[in-house]
Amino acid sequence: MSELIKKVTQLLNDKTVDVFIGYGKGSADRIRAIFVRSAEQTEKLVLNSACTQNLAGYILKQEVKHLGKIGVLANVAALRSMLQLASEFQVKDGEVLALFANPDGTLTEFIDFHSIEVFLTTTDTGITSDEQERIAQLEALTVSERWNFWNKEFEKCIKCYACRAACPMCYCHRCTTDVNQPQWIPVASHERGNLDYHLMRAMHLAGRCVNCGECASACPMDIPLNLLTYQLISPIKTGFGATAGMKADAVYALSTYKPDDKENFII
Amino acid sequence: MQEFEPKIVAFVCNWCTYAGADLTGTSRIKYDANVKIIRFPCTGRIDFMILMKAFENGADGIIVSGCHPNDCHYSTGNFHARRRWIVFRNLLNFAGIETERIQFSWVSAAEGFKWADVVNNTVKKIREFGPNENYKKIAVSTLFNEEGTSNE
Amino acid sequence: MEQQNIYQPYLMEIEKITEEAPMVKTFRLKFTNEEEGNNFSFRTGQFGEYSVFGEGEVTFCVASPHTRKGYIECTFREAGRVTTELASLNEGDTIGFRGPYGNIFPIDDWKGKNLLFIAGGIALPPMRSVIWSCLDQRDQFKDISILYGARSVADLVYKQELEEWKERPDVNLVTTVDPGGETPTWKGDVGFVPTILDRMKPVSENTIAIVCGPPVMIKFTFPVLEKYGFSDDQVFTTLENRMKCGLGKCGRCNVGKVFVCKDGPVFSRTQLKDLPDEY
Amino acid sequence: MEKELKILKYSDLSKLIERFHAKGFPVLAPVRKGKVVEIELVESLGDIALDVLLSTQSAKKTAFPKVEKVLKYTLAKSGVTQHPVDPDTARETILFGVRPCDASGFKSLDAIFGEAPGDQFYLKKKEKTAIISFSCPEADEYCFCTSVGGGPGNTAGSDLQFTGIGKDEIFVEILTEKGKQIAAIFADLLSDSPAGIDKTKFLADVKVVFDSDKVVENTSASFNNAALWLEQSLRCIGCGACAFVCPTCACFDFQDEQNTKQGVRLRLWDSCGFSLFTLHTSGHNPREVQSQRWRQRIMHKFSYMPQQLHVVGCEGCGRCSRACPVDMNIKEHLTAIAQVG
Repeated sequence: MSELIKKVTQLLNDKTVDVFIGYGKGSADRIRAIFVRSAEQTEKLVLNSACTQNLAGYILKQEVKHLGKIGVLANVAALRSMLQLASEFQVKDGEVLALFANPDGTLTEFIDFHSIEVFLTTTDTGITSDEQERIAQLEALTVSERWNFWNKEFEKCIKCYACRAACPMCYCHRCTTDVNQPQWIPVASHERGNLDYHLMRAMHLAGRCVNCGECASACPMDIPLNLLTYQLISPIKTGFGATAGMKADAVYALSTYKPDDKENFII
Repeated sequence: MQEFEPKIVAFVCNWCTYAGADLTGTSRIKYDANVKIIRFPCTGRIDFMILMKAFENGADGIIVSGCHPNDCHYSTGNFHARRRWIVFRNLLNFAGIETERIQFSWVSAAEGFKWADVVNNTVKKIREFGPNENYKKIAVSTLFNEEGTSNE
Repeated sequence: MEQQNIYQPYLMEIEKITEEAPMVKTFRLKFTNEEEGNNFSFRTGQFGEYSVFGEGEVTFCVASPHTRKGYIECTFREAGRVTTELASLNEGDTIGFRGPYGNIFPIDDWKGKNLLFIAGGIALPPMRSVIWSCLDQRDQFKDISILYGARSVADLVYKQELEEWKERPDVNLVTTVDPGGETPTWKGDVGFVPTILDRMKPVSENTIAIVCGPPVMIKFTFPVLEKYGFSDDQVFTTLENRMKCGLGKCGRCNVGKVFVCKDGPVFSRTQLKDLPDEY
Repeated sequence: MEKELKILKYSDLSKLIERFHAKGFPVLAPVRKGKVVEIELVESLGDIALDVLLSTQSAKKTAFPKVEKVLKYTLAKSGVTQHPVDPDTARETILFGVRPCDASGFKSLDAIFGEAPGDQFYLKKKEKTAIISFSCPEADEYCFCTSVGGGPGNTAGSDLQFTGIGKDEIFVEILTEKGKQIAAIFADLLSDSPAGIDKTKFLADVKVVFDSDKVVENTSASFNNAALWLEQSLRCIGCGACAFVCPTCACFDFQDEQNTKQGVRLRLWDSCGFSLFTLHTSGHNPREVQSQRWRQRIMHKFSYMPQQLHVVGCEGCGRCSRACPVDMNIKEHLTAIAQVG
């Protein structure tokens, strides 16, 4: 903790970064993102097990960018978000400085994408066993049982778009949902609108999702949205050998192909 | 009760399957009339949202068909499409939508007989599956017919 | 009787379509239900919500003057979702119209004064309603001047009416196009509206200026008016914000404590200065 | 009307729901669904989550649903035909077990939709809803009703209010004519209240944290204080969660949906937090960045609504703060605004 404060103070003092995005104390027992812009503000930094939010989403926010060079306290998901964003030409190498807090309290500083790539090769980036189990449970159901499950979940959706706003990969200036010539996804949060929206979002995140879980934790109606995209991680990995957010120069799995891609359903 | 006649929409590539379907016709091969063909420049252009829309607008089944691998008019469109279909089928299945309702196939301009087979088999399969009830419940017409406004 | 469904439009038939400029059309609309048409009235400055069924609604001022009954006209540029669809319609097609909404130009207060209309581009339509209303009771006003500018000659709308106004001895019409937008046969001025206005040396005494146009034009026109002594009470404009309901409920056109749809769209510059810069 | 005070036994509460159903009144009440609490139709008292602090969404959806049909039409070669949509098809319904802030939240909506010309879709539904609110025995750190003129036992907007006193008894306040009619359904279960019951003893202690008048005054003066709004909204990600769970947010959108033969126009919830909310077709956006949109949300509730409609558009329920994915705590921000200048 003191390590972090010391480091961020130094980064701000020698102007390596102008703003450092870290965690601070929030309401009640919550943790929130804070934007540290001076050495005095570093006192507000907090680091504990509740610090799970993927802060990489903020590095693309217009008003944060205006503050100057960004440093960010990145967890594994945030590091992967950065690489994925890099592969989609949203961040340039060296543009954002990332600090990673090791379990032993030390800090690892990443100033370029290469070091993140190397670091991630020895890091567990998979989804949790709990999440795996939930997916397995759903997969064990019949198709119509799954339809009913999702129907019930989507019924709760109020289309507040918190999932989209919280997702570091949902950075489009105009989301497909908001494209209205023609209006492809119904804006209404009725069954059809919700089904369309969530399937569209899952499909657009297939091969890009870095399993940070922000969508599900942002959802005020507690819809397990992350399962939709998590479920696609494994077929994309086994089928095409691709995992999102591991290489800064990766080619998006769904914008490329291999002549011998395996399938068993095309006649 | 009237017997269920499946409505099938076929999204086909202009260069292979469309020509193939044409050949089926000019060869006077008979096939089920349940299918409505929509021509696309390439299977690579067939977005998954177009397929979702077909269901919403009352399709009981969908056929997506294009050039055999390596035969794409634009070299690689069908390869790209194939990848997306693999992922999309996974997603549909996980979301509880019967993937059997979408038949993907490669039909070349010379395969008039194959096109007739694809259509006939799909119609037969969908006939067994029955109407796409899940989607009928959420169609615009359902919204239109719903009684007034409630506060429940 | 209390209106049950305030969001239900009148059905209107497109009686006549006029091509004004590239992408700009004028529709003359008549009520499909004659009785509704007879009961309908509006005042200059008001607007309505025009619907294309299946696409949604779009807001325009009523471009015809309130002194002419039996029909309404709207002029629009093909730009967004609804206007694109609107532009594809033909004479005889049905659209919806909700209105009239909003406040009015205080024409009655202007009687006995000089009027100076300053419009740019597609902003002439909301102005046209006022101009005709005043011309239809010409004896009530003193000098009427119109300064109208567009990007190019082709972009000038209501070309026929411009001719008509030019011919009239009781109207002083100045038309201008942006530098580079002129054609070899162009007889009008060349230059931006504020520049031409400066050259016109408008007299502020007993004059009302009505300004409408794109935000940049307005931004540079106000100082010129100030220079010639126009006070804030002498300058009027009509605002446009994104709207959905037109009735001060949906929240979209909210600027400060006013709703453009309900408390506007016509504002004097005095009122405008009271509002935060969010339009 | 003069309010009437009665006592009801806890054990009789389930009979109330039974009697409402017997009279043909559907009952809407908070129901626990996993981590969220929704306001839904209930069968019996067992379904109702009376112990929860607040439902996840506010009760506004009972009169202002998230999707509502306002128009329907058929399309033919000969043209468009409109079919009337009757705004008045809702049944008389009882909204049971909501909190005082939910009940009083309707006064903002009443002001917005009731202003001429009245929106009958909302008004009719509201008119047909009788509200039985339960005062709050506890509160959490997000609650600030007392700072905006409400309170854990605020009776504004309720037709009946129940307050648990002791283990077995409920203190019943009959507040309106509508409340009296509802109370008549279970009049035999009510006994006269002994004089001198002080319900405040049984209510949560919600501290006043800021002066609402000061917020109203300061918001108007702080419009151009860009630094303030930016500082508060830096972590705002621009979703609509706050507006959609809010009991007083009423901004909406219209969308048409149609197939080849028929179509509907729907009225949907919208939020001033979305970047597209005010975007003009020309590409010009009066509120371009998130801090301006955050300012709009606060200003609308605390400056514009008091000026236009003479109500403060906030009930202090704190739902927006609880729902916010990035922990934008409105209570904290309003306190900061109250202290400006």
